[in-house]
Amino acid sequence: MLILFWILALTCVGASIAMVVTQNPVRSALYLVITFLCVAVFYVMLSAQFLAAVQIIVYAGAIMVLFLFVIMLLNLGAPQALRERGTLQPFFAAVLGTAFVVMLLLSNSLVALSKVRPAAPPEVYVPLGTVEGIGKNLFDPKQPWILPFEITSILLLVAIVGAVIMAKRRIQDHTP
Amino acid sequence: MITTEHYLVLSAILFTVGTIGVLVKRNPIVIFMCIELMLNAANLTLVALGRHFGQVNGQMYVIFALAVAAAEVSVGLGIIVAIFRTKETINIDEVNLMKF
Amino acid sequence: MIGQLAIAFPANLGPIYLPALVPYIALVIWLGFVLTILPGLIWIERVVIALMQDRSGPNRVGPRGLLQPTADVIKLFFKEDVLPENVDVRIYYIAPVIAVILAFAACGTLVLDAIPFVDAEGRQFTVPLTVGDVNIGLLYILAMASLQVYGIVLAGWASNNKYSLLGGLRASAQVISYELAMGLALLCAILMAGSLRLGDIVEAQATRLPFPGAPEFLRGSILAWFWLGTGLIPVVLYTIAMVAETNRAPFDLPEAESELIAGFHTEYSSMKFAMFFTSEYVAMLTVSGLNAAVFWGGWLPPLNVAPFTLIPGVLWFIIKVMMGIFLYTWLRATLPRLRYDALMALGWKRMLPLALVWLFVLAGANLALERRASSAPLPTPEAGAIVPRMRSTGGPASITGQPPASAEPGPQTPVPGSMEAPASNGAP
Amino acid sequence: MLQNAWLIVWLPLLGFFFHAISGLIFKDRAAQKRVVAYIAPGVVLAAFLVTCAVLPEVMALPAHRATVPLIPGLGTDAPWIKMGGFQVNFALLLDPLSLLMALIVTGVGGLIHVYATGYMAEDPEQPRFFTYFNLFIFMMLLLVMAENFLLMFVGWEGVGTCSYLLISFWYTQVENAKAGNKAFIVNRVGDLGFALGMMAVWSVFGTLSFFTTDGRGVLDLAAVEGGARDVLGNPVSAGTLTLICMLLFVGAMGKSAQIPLWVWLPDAMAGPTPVSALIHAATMVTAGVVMVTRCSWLFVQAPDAMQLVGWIGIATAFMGATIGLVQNDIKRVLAFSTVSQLGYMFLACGVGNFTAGMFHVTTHAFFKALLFLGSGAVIHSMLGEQDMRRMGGLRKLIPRTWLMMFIGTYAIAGFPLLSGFWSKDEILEAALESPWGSGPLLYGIGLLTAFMTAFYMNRLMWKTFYTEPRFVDGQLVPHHHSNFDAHDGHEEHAHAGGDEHGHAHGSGKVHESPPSMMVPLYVLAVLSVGFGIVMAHFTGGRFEHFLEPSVAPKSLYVSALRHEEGHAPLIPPVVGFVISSVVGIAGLSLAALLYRQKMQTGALLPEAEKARNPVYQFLYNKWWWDALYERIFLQTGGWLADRVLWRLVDAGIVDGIVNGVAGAVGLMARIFRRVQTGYVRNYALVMLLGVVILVGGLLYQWSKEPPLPVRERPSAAGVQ
Repeated sequence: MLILFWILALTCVGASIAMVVTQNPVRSALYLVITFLCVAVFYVMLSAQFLAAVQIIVYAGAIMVLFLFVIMLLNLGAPQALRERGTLQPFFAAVLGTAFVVMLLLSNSLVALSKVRPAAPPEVYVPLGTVEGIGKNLFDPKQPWILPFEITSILLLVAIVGAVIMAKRRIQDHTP
Repeated sequence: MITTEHYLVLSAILFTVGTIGVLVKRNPIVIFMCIELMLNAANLTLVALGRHFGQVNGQMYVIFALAVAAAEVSVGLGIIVAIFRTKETINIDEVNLMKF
Repeated sequence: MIGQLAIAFPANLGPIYLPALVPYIALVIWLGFVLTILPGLIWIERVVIALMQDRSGPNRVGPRGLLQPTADVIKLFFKEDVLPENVDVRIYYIAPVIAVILAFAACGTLVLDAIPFVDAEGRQFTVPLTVGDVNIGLLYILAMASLQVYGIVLAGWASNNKYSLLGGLRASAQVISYELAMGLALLCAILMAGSLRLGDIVEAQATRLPFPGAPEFLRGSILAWFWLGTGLIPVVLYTIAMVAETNRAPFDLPEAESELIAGFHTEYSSMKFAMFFTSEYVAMLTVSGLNAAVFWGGWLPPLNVAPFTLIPGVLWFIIKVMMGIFLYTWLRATLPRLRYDALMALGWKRMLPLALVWLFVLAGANLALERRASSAPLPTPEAGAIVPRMRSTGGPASITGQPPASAEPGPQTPVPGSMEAPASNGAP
Repeated sequence: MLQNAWLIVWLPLLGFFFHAISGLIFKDRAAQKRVVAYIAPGVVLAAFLVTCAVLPEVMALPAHRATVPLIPGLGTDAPWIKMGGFQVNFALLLDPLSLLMALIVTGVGGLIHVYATGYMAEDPEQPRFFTYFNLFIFMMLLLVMAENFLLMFVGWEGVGTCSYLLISFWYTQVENAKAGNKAFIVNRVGDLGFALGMMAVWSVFGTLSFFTTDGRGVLDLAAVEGGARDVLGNPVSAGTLTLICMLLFVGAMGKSAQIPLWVWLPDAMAGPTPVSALIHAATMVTAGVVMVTRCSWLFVQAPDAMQLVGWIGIATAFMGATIGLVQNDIKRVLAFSTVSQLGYMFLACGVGNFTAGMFHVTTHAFFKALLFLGSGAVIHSMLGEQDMRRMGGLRKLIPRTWLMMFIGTYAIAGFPLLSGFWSKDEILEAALESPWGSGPLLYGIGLLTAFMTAFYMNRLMWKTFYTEPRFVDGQLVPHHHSNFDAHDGHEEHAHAGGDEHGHAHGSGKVHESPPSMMVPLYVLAVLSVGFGIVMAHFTGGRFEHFLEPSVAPKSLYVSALRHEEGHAPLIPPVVGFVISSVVGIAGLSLAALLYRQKMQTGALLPEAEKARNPVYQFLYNKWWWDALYERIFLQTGGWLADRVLWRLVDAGIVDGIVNGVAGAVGLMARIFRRVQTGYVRNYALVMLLGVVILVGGLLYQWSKEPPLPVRERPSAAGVQ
């Protein structure tokens, strides 16, 4: 398992770095899909099967397709279109990013989670990630998730309306 | 033996990569992708910690984060399309009305 | 089940734990079937269309043109592999690979049959005959189906060809649109079965009465299957969506010859074209298999009477899949291609609302039935229609090939505050 | 009836509301005026009757005092303002002082209302006039009957407002509007003093009520045996009381036209004559006296303040009299006489004889109202002419009016046995025995003032009635006091269903006033003649005893001054009577003697002589007070406002600071706006910087103390 983890982790990080480095948005999107798929596998390894499926369906299947769709629609694929100019921004970003990740790693090792609290045994967490476990919890009146769930539905509705309004071509734009 | 810390470190690295991407890229679509990556890193943390503590809350958060991310992407891409329609470019450095 | 004969295989044959071998058996059966049938499918399609259009069809290579597919394959193998100019080479090459891999990955989880076993203590249990039995089976298939669009989109984009690009765009929009209706139609069946696992869905149909108070011999018959059980509308919606999802006529806009030459695979030739070809037909098999499993009783015989029960379940399943393929052909021969806006309007404005409304109606009806059932004097766990039937082999254990007994307590373990016993769900 | 005492206040208020909306009720202006002319005096006289009914009930009470609710149906503790320990109630205080004033206000006021129905009959805006008039009566009643300082202040401000509105009633003439403004603005100065005094009272006594049932009212505390106590029970220092009293007296100065705030009163004569009679002679200007009397328990314990009151009073009396000697406008003469008489009243208060002051308030209300109304009748007869230089010989033409004026003149001049004589004599007597000394000086000035009063009043009579007419009867040009021009006024008049004397106006002839104007004169004349002798002589000092429950006893004042009581008077009362009588008669006689020789011109000095005579100019120009104020306040203040406050402070400093800050911000913004590159990436970079600093700080914190307690990891808890 550990070997699998390392392979996936390196793939994941490598793909994400490649996503940032490459100049081609389509390739960026593909690398991101790889990252997402790796994360989905991590979910499976963390016994969150439902999330893994949703991750693939929503992120890889819908969101990234949407990205690709927009990239192709706007024909932004030409690599030279948005060439980066030389500024100090990447340098500072790299420095700060390094500092940030170093600090995050430090904080992880500092908190030493497994020393603070022992990990839960598998028989506790394994049922949680199934569709049944998620669903029962999500709609359990004793749990606080129903209201957020409903609000999320409203949020999605708003997003749909907003996206339609935003992307819709206004008629008066073309009348002289 | 994969401990929770493995996942935490991994997500920290992914998050930072996403952050740097947001900072250095000029293509708003790619910036969006980097934000998605950051979200995923956070989600991974949540799931890992949820497993660590044997709680379902982590996964719940991720479900909501997914929904929010979907909404964000749809609206964000709508904005990008609108910007492209008016400015004929989406270079984020040319969308700079928020300045002196 | 292997027929409906009351045969049960011993679970332990000497040192070998037989159920652990089931996925490999399924792999052999399924791969064999798919790889064999693929060329045949092309022949079938051409012949059927020819018959429908009152012409001869293939008749030169072999008897009745039976060897025609073989000739086609050989031709494809030996054709020149054209690499157009200014393509994004890596993506150009990887796109058909993605398509074909994902197509096969999706069809792997289709459940062909349920194998009965009996263990040393004499307890009977069944193991689904499938390559990978996951507890989110349907979701998995949907996920793979949604990923398949990448192959098309990337091919269209990488070809550096306007027709290809437009084909790819059309494909992505179309697949995203129809996935929704497809998922909602499937949800209706999931609602009835209470499980995402394909085997469970089929077994839910097997133990179902067509209507309350129906004679017992109709239990699990063709009338009890979900095509009728969910009220006909989901199966119609699913069938339309499945055709659109695989970009077949009359929804074959991504490769509309009259407008886009050949759409996303205009620039592909030789083996790469063959890969697309393969992926398309495998996808057809997959969605047809899903149709058969979810709405048409999977491996179940139409009636639990002698002549039908003698035929093995695998065969029934394959028969149903082939009927789906026939439907594809029939549609292609009959219907003209849709206009693009009509396609979108159908998907978003007709099918999606209808599916949504029907899902609500079905959920309400089920809830009412459950109420009535739970108010009955002696409620049994099977009384409610959406009582989930969890299989004993739960968790990721079955994926990793470990004995199912190790994860036995999994799904049924109550987690404080998070799960309740199913029967108490509807109790006031 | 006691519980219905709110009617006294409410009747005029209802009248006010009725008049205010009468224009909506009556479409016909003539009908409106007719109804208003009945309602307006009616409510005031009704209030008078209620007061008369309440009076014996109050006097029957053991304490001669009652507190009744102002809002019917609510208790006396119905709060108007309630904030923490600060509570002001809607309540009326009924005691001899307030009831006396209520009687004067409603009685004299009612008579003047009746008079005004005749006087204002021709004015098209008569309903508006009565609206203000009724409101004034309400406010005045509120002032005199208030249970606490704040409610009194409401009335105080209310009468000021009505005064302003009525002075500038004919606002189309700009002098009238200016006079109204002057009255209002000068009164503000006094009101500020009153307000400050009120705050001081509250801060010391913790309440604003005069009397409370639990003995915690201001005057309850002030009347404590052995000196005033504050809210905590500690003795109040004389200095504090002096401050309070002086502040309150500043208010009284403004309202009662004392030096130095007297300048508004003569100008206030710009209003219609009933206004001058009611507000600026009989009632409102006495409000200061009433207030000082009401606070007599405070004043008697502040000897310095008393002394100030006394000196201001005598100085005002003297000054008013001197100026009155030379005025030509008939109403102005009366106005300065009012100033002078008010000075007498304060003199009485200052020497501690508050009852004498109130007595003079009462008698003055009668004869000054009589005089003003009589002069109004003269003016009416003369078709609006006010200048005495163009009068003369009116005795034959309007004999009844002459008789009224004659009675009034002799009453104010202190002719023996008339009411003015009694009250003035009482004041002079008290001044002679001034507790703080200077008695003879005060007495002397007082006598001189009385002499001058008699002189200028008889001068008025001679100039108006006895000398040869200096106009041609039948060719008088009407002075129309109206906001509308003559035609409008006559048309209105004609529509009003004219009585005969409307035609007299048209013919330009001098004519006697209508009965509605004369009847109030008769009543007031009777009171002017008889009131003093009845109250002061026949009933043996009844008036003094009547007011006793409301006024601080003289003994308290004397004890505050550590004087011994009961020393023999400097002159016996009989001698005082004689001296007063002689002085009054002398003044009258001197005027008669002098003017008998100038029957033709009606003037002692020729006009050319007047212009050269510095003394005459000094007096005629009111001691140069207005010029002084102009120099001090208008010019200096104008310079201060223009050069200092506006150009230097406002434009220079304030605007400078504001503009400077804005400019500095702008400058900084020009520098710092470079930070706002417009590149979102840059902003995000700064955000990341912040996050790094934040996380770094947290880590540093955690490195010293871990956020969670570290526990031993149990065995075999790993994952897979």
